[in-house]
Amino acid sequence: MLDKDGIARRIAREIKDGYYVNLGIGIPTLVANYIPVGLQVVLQSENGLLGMGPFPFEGEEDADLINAGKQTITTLPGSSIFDSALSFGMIRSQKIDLTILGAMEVSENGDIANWKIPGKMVKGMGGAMDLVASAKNIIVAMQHINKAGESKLLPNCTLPLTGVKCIRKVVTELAVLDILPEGGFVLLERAPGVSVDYIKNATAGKLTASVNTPEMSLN
Amino acid sequence: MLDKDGIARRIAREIKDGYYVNLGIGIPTLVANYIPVGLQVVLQSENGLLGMGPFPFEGEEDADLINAGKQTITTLPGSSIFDSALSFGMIRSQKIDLTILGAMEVSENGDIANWKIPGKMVKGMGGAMDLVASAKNIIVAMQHINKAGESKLLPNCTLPLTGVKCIRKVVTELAVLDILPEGGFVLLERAPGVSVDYIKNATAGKLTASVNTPEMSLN
Amino acid sequence: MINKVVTDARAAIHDIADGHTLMLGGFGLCGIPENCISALVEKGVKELTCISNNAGVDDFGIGLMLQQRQVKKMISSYVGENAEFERQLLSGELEVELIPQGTLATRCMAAGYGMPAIFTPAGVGTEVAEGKEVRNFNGKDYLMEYAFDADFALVKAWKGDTAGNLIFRSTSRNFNPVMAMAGKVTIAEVEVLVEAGALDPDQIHTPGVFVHRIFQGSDYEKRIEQRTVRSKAQ
Amino acid sequence: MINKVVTDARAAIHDIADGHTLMLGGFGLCGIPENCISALVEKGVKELTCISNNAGVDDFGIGLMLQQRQVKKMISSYVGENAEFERQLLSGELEVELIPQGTLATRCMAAGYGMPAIFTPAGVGTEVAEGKEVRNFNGKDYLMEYAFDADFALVKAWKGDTAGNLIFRSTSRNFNPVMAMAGKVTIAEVEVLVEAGALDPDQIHTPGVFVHRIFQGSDYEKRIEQRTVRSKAQ
Repeated sequence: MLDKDGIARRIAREIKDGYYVNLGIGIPTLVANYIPVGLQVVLQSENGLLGMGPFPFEGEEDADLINAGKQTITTLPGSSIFDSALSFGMIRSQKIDLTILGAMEVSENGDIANWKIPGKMVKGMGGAMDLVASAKNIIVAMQHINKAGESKLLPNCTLPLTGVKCIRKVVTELAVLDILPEGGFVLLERAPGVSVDYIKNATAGKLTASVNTPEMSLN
Repeated sequence: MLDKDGIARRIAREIKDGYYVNLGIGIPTLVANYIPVGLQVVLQSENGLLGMGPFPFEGEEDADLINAGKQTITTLPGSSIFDSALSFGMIRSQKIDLTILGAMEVSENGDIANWKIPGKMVKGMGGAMDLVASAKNIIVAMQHINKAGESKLLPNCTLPLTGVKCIRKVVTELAVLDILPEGGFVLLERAPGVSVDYIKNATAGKLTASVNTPEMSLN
Repeated sequence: MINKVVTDARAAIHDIADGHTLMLGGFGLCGIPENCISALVEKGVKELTCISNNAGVDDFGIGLMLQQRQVKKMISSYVGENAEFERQLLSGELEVELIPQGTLATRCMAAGYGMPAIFTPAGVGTEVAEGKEVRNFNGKDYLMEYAFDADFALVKAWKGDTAGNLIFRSTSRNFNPVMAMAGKVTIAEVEVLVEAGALDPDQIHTPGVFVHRIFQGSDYEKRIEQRTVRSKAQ
Repeated sequence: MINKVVTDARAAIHDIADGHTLMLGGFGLCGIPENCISALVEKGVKELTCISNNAGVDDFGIGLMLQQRQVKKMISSYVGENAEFERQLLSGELEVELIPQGTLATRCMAAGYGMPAIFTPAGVGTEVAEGKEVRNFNGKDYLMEYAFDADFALVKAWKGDTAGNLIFRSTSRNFNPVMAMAGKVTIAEVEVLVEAGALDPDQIHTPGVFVHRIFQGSDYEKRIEQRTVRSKAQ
């Protein structure tokens, strides 16, 4: 079973040379720590920055320089700053090669819910609805099962949707899965030490899983 | 009867303190020479400049700094440069207080034609269609009669239109005229030495003209 | 040039009245018009509709206006990190319209660019789409979203000149330029106000034509929401 | 960062082929991609559709491509000052679509911003409106105009860096930034090419993400169309 860093590490392997990548809040943010050395990759922060660098050194924080998670960050040589309209312009016009974001639920037909729990939590969708509606390549980083042990990979989402039929790949603490265009999860890789049966039990949505599903490599 | 500079001089008197003004090609360009001293006025050039200054001194021309008429110009303290989309954004959102442009024909209901003579001339509309469709305050600078002695202030335009029901004020070599919202020219001022009857004869469109119409002052 | 300078925030907001719709720049607490918000709190105008990506935190930014119950309705994309906000929302004291962040930015842009409506795929098939026109272009569905109609836009820039030209610094730019273009009246507060001519025309982010009033603000706190650092030892 | 540098214009345009749709930046002869145009003339690609505010003059700019009969269709707002153009137009050799300048700019912007269509009042009631959807918002009629779909955008900037970031100089900016955002493949030629990091992130006009190929051009003529001056005696 993977911890959060494990999920981030596995997702980082999906990043290819020359990619512009948008990382959502939470586990996706951790992905930045595992991008393979030597790849030319640019991180976009939808509040208006291309070329997000690491956190600043202590004492060098700049209140004017934050990422979409409101964290103090830095720029890199070649960074550019722009306004929010242009930022979502480049998202809508699909200039971002890969979008990685978290989810509370994903359905077998690629729907995603991650912005609202009626009566309980309404933080808002932020940029997530724009991202899932526009991105050509989205990976969801999420927990396979919730604290009550219930699956979050469902036949249909129960929470208000963020986007419909937009998710094609999910990485959880248990597995890497594709979602077929015609619907249905497909098990691609098992987390180290996790059995196919365990993943089947943890997946409420329709799942195709070969008994020979390989264990993932994280290197 | 006014010459081109006279028309420009009369139009300049319509410019108020604090105005952003767009000047079209031809007579309107001359208006810049007659803006009363002491007024805070900013000229917009739709190719992407606010704060158009005078022509450069000989030898100081900059190929990168031109106006919408492709003339070399200068900037002024407080000028700003922007792209063509933003330029027409500010035009559409009515940030320009006054637009002055030329016309080949104007009709009694405020239609204007100034971009095409079928079979003869097709230079294109440039920014004129955007300007007349969006501007809240347009003054047309034009000749009242053509070289053949025919009126260019018509019941209906005969040439392809640039905009419909958008012109409210016309200044010609003979007169200053309003166009009523319900249609019809109204004579406001006569050019020096021009009689009301002469203007009536030169105006093919419906014209309301008082025998007491004052002669214009150009100071 | 046309001089847009007013003395201070109080003078700049003098005609903002109960019931007005305001746009407020900023992302989180980054690039918010601190001086204008203070002046609005002092003035005590009420029943405001605020268009702003976020709603501040409990004791800073728009949170200060929420404390005073000055806000009738918030139009935002993300409103976490604000307990008083959550209380007013759950109790029904505060009306909230949550919309996608890109839709928020683009509806501002539409107003500034004189476009009555825009099309975006964000929110198709979700509750955001309820009651909205859906239109298919090239096989993809889009929502038609209307340009905002705001009485005032309050923005914060780094530098500005007397002609109203603005330059923003780093990611404090965010929503400020698009809102600056979108207000019926736009008020800009800047950290540094200079004479017209001191800024390079090529580097202006917001041309002065969009700015109706400008003043040099004071006592900027520029509070950091999430101070994340690495140690030099690393 | 991602390195976007190619050696020269010839390498940059290597895959532009007969029948492609190109956007070309510039207003008149100001800010046109001189090197790319020369390379296109040398390559001799034909049947091109060119989206450009103007069509150059007889012996410079897009006029050079017209001389070689490389252009099937021009989409422009103003095409005066070009005798060869007029000849091809009147003889029917050249197809021309004249559209309002703001519509041209905004259809580029729409493509860059991922908006399939926009609304503009320009051309309502004129022959430009023929066959187009008219829609009324708040009592005013607007035309719905579609985003452009261009295979390549060829733009000219003053400075650029290896990551594709662009800075334009003075009014040579014009259509270049909006076209840079709108091409499926965007090629930028610059007068000065610098290393990533040499440009201030706050002063970038076109972020590198929009630029696929960049090179430092050579032998810029920057011809002036209307040399207007005043004498120092004045």
